[in-house]
Amino acid sequence: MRLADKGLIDRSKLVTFTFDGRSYVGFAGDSLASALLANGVKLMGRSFKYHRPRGVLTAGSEEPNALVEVLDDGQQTPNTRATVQEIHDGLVARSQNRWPNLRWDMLSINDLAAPFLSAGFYYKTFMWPRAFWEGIYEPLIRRAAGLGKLLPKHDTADYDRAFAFCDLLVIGSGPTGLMAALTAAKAGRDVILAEEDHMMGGRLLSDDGQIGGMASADWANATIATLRAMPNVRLMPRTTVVGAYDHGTYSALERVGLHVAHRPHLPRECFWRIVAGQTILATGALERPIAFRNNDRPGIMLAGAVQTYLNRYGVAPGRRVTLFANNDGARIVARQLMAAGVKVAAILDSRPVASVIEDCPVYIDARVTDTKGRHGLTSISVSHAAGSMEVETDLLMLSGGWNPLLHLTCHQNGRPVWREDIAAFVPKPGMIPGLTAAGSANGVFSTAECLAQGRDTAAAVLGLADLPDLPHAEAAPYAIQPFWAVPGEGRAWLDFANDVTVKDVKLSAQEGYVSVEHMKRYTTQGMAPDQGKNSNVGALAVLADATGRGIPETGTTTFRPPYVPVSIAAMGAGGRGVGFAPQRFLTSDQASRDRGAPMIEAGLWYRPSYFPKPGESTWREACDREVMMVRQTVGVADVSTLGKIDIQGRDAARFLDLVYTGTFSTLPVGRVRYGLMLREDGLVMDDGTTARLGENHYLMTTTTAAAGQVMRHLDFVHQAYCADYDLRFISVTESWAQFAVAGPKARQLLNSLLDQPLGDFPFMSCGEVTIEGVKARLFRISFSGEEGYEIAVPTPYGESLFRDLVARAETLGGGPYGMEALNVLRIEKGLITHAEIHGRVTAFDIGAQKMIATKKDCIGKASSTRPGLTGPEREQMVGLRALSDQPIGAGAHLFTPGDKVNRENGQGYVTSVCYSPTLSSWLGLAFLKDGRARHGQQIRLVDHMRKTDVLCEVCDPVFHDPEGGKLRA
Amino acid sequence: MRYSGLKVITEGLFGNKGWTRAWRDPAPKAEYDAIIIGGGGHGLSTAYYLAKNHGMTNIAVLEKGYLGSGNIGRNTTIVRANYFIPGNSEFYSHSLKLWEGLELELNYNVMHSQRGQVVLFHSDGQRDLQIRRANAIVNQGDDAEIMTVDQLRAEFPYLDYEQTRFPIYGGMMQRRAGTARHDAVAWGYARGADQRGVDLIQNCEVTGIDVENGVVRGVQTTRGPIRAKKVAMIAAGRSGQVAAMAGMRIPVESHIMQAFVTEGLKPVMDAVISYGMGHFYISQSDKGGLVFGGDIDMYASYAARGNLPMVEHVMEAGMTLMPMIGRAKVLRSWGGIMDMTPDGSPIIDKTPIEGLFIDAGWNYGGFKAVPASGWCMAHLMATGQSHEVARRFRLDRFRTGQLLDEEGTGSQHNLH
Amino acid sequence: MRLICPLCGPRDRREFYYSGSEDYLNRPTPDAPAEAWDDMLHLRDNPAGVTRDLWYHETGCGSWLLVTRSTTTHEILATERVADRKGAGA
Amino acid sequence: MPELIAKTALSGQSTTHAGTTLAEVNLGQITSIACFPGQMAAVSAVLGPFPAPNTHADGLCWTGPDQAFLIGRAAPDLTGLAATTDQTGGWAALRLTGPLAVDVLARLVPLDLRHMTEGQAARAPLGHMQMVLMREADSFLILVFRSMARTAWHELEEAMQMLAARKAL
Repeated sequence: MRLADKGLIDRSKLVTFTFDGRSYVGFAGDSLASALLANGVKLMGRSFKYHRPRGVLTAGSEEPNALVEVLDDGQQTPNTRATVQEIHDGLVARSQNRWPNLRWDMLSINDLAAPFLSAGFYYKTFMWPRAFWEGIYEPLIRRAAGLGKLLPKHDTADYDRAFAFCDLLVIGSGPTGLMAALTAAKAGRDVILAEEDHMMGGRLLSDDGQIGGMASADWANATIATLRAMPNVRLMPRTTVVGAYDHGTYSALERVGLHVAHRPHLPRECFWRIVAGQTILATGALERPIAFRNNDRPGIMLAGAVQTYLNRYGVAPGRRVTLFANNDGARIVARQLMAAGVKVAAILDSRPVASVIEDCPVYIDARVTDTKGRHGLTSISVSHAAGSMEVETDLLMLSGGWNPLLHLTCHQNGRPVWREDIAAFVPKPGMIPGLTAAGSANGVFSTAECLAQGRDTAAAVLGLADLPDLPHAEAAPYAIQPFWAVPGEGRAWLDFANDVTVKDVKLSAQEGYVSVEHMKRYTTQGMAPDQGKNSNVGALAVLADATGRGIPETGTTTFRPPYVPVSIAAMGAGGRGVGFAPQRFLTSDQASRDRGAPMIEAGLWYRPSYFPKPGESTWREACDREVMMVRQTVGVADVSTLGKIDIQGRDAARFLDLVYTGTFSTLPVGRVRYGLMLREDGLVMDDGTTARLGENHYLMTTTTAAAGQVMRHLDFVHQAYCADYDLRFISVTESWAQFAVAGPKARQLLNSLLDQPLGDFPFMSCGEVTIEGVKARLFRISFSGEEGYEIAVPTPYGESLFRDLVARAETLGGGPYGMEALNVLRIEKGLITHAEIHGRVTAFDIGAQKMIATKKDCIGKASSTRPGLTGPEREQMVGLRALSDQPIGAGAHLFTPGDKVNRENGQGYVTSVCYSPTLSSWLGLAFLKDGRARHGQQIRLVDHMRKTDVLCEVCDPVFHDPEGGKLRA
Repeated sequence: MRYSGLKVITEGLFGNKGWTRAWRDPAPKAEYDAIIIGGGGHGLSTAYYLAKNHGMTNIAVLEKGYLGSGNIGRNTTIVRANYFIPGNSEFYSHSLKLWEGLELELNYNVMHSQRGQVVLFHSDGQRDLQIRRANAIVNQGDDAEIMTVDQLRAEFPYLDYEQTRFPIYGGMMQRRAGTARHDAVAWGYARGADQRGVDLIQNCEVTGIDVENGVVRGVQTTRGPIRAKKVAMIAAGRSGQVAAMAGMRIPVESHIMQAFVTEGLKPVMDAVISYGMGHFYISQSDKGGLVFGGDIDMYASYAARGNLPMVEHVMEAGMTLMPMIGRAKVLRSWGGIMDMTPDGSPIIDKTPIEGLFIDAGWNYGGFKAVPASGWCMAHLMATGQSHEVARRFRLDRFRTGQLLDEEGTGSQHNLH
Repeated sequence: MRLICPLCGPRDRREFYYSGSEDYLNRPTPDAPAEAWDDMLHLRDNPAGVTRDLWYHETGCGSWLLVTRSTTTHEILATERVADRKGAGA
Repeated sequence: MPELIAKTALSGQSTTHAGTTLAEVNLGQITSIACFPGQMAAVSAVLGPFPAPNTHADGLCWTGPDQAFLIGRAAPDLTGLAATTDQTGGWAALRLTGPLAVDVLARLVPLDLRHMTEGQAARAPLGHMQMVLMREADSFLILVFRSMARTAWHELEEAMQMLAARKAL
């Protein structure tokens, strides 16, 4: 029921929305919950386990009951709090976790079976017969469980993520937060004021009090206007600070576009990482319910929430109201309702001694013992000091006291302390370095105290002397007498969302699950979407009672991030699709695509797989052609992805001798040498060639895959072990575009291109050349086994050179070749990649033990001699030649012919295979136990996945041109 | 008390008044035949199998907090046997077989659900590696299959097959893999051990290990000294500190690993899905929450909480792999303390101190190992010999080079 | 989590690559016994408290840092560049 | 004869959203100057003052310990004093100018750039990429690896579009 002349909604703006297919009208500024209440809708959801009908309990993000699905732009968002969702024209919401509809939900049958569904019942049954678990029991449980529904459809909406920095982060914009922000801002500090609600002011907006002689809400608005005008203040409404991480880092979720209809590029949410010098937690407090039989019906709400609906939204959620409370504060709400013309049928104060000042029936020492009304409250049963009675009511307000909203203070495992006088946990100073709780979050409840603590805390943490004056405000003391649960039969709810009752907690204790963590995990109390915000303290009070301990000894479970649930899309903003990792493109990328080459991922790079020609219908045809092209004429491939590190200095040679197994100080200028690099644990890290460009100047290449790791390693070795060396190195991977030119006609091609024809330039030479005056580097190295060169030009010329090289190659009967052919060529030549040096492989395993120079130390040398890393038991690299035409595959395992195929008999495995058009045979590289001693033997290759079982001959890994004559041609 | 459906019904009819304690709350005795330091999953299963398989019932489990307060209650509940290095393969195979009978064994429903796990691959090289792994699994006698993209599309239509940064080439499926209810595993073993006479002593922190002339004599605790001829250190997450009490320096670094659960959702995901190009694996619990995790936070820590960069990485991986989960909201995140060994494989071994045993270094794979770890540790403690499926989990294997490096990232702590 | 790079100032943890304990700085001589290498590479004090470990400012200036910090509170007590240590070149 | 044409990574493209402009620029020659131990003073004598960490001036930008990029002019002979390495083609340079510039970068860079003043520089990540960032009088100059230029462009433009949409609310 909407009341005239109340609330901070904009009555000039009507907003139309739908809930469960029915159209309703509210006002701008309404939440979905307030608008539905204004329209007389009380039933908004169903509970998790018993599917009990539920209405709204709270007015904030802690809402356990009124969770709905919101539909937009073909997507839907489950578990949206109706209390937080702002209405807008076109908003479509519907109830969830019910079938077929909210009023008539088939699974409410669970409610009747409740005696058999007590805490942990599922641990004790559903075990026989074993096969029924996956087949029958579990699917039934899964279907009944869960809340809202996720569409099995990509969420393609926009989400944003950002960083922010400030001197002071103030969390919450109630009296404490506003005063803290004002104090810091006036002192010139850089302030962020974050507020979960779309309107700033916190409880001042729901309050009916006075500050500084004006209405609380007006004072709040005036203060906010002052702050907004200051350049050193950032106001962040709709922003919930959700996590407290190390060193002043906070995560926060801003609802950017959830209050308007979908718009292109407008992010739905923004996930903030805020780095704050100091933080003031001014989040206020949350009211807690009281447990009694059937205390979960629609129409039973927290008193503070009713106050919010009344003053903030101008809604009376009932016509005949009752209040059940254990403190003075809640009674203000009853008085405000009466002032607004709403009938208050009874005030039920649980305390044996309490004032009676209201102009309505007030009962002390009162208990609500039961309630009626399936889809909406109709009456309650009450016992009190003078007897018992039934009271007709459609709105029962509860107040069991207030819990400081201290969740963030616990995010680093700190434990709050119990304060007997306010029957609540409060934060202990220092639980989060740099974060200080103030105001109600710190256990002070009057407006005057909050204002003072906000100001004084800001002054203290920032070291300020000049403080603003405090406006006059209400300073009523907070009088409470703990009251947690009305004893009696029936189910009294503690955790509304997860349907955990007083009985469940008692059963947990009865069965020995007495640690608060055991109770939580056994009953699921506190594991629902509200994470126990409405139930934790009540539940542990019941547990304390059941186990004969006090509340402080019982302790709390740990609050962990996030404070309110945060969408995966917001935290992972930017990660969808290709955003997950940078894309690296070669200069030849477009030229390769122009030729129809499929581009495949190689690390972060995209490389051409093969270059199809008309008439070729499979990749294999193209690959075979490209291999033969290299073997017979000339091929061109972009190899720019290899890591390139420029190393200079008088100690460059010494350094290389330390990081490589081989000796590079003896390498002549103008020559290139193959290098093997070990990790300090003695296993192979990477391999590549290094060229000596000058006396004190080397150029190292790494594999594409290990480029980053090698750079990090070199930096470590340099800085940790030889920082005083005359040595500098830097990555030049991106500075040079480098192309392999390989095949018998490679030299012919190059000579047509270079400004000066090649003279004597033997295998493993390097030198500077020019092309049209552009300085280029030429290396005579080969990854194919043919006469091969790699020519490097400054990257800006890369595309142009690639197109030119390919055109020239084509005139010689050659052309470009891709990754597939490159792989075949290197397998034919027995050259390794990270398929072979996969991290578990030693120099011994790949037959390179002789490359570990004996006369000098190198990284990994000592560890490589560990007994487990050498010897015949090790799997050693061999070549495999299939003895039939049947394809073989990498990943197959090796067995001695005649042996049973099982793990115990395994002899090794295959790492790389290809069909070799050169040798007209399937070839493989493999690791085989004592493999080098088994050349010439037959081995059985078994691949269960590809269903192959073939014999191969074990041979030397170098299949093609084993003497290397072609390389040196 | 025996649990059954009938018992649930009869108790329900009479107000659930008859349920008794799941385990006793005994005071520590002055001496036991064996003491287990650590009341987590591994400690409890060791106690259970010592009593069940070896008749050792005069034993105590000493837990500094509450039973199951470590990683057994802080993980992503995945159970699988898809290891491929000899030494690991047979151990996890044995563990999975124990899982398959665990409810009936313990008379406690641990909700072991063999819903399958698929590990996706995203390149030819990754495919070859998964085939090698799958072949090894089959050679071991377990199940594995390679799924094509078409098969994946049919079973997991919500993965992003078109836009994702690293296209899906296929997946390696183990149908017998799945999940279990983690707390229930601890409670089930605890109840089983207790029923066989084991003393489970909570809130009893071990403060010292008594060693005389290279022989263990007992422990000092916050509840007084306790003598024992055999003492087992099964305190993953604190292994280094416990071993230090015996003067040992062990090859373990402690790291944080975070995991996440969303609000409850109606069934949307059946199997466990693991991404191959980032750290992300996900399943849906019986309650409806999506349970997922990533890599360790990558810094030594005992703080049992994580930081944002890894959180964001995990969420990004989820979004590129299955953007459908974008609107699921993370309800809770937590951090467990992982015992990281240099090669990523565990330790179940004697120590140089006579009578002192160690079960540690479970890295991020301890949950699925709980049954076999207890089985093998009990075997070692009772017989003095390593169980055949755990004989490679040696404490000194780093010095000797007998490494068990499943990931190939290296046998140095810094390379994980 | 934030670390303080002596050159770049306070930076987010995401800019750093973590490498582990300072043990790696104490590389044994080539002829040291296997136990010395085992100590450096594998065995760890792994303290629950103050530790010193190695971080690399990977997306920053490329410095390796030696950080003194607490493994229980994550408090950072000191940071220095590995290359600036006394005897870094020895 | 071959015809070698030099191309920048993004062909000099530019885009504008809500008054903020992102444009690829060509900075000419870039040379890394890495002073050998003890030679910084000698290098400064040839080159002009070597930039302090996190600063840039006169075409010299600090890029790491003892290291700077010389931008827009040819490197003098520093043999024996510093390792000089041509980095011209290795980087794509993007200039971001306009009222949203700071907010755009706040999406991708974990630094407080609101107070970054002309002459300051930083080595920092841009999203998942490495970056050299320079504050100019009215703009930010962003250097990223050339091969990643398209990703950098895409991520910056996406941030610009989202901020423009937010501004229009």
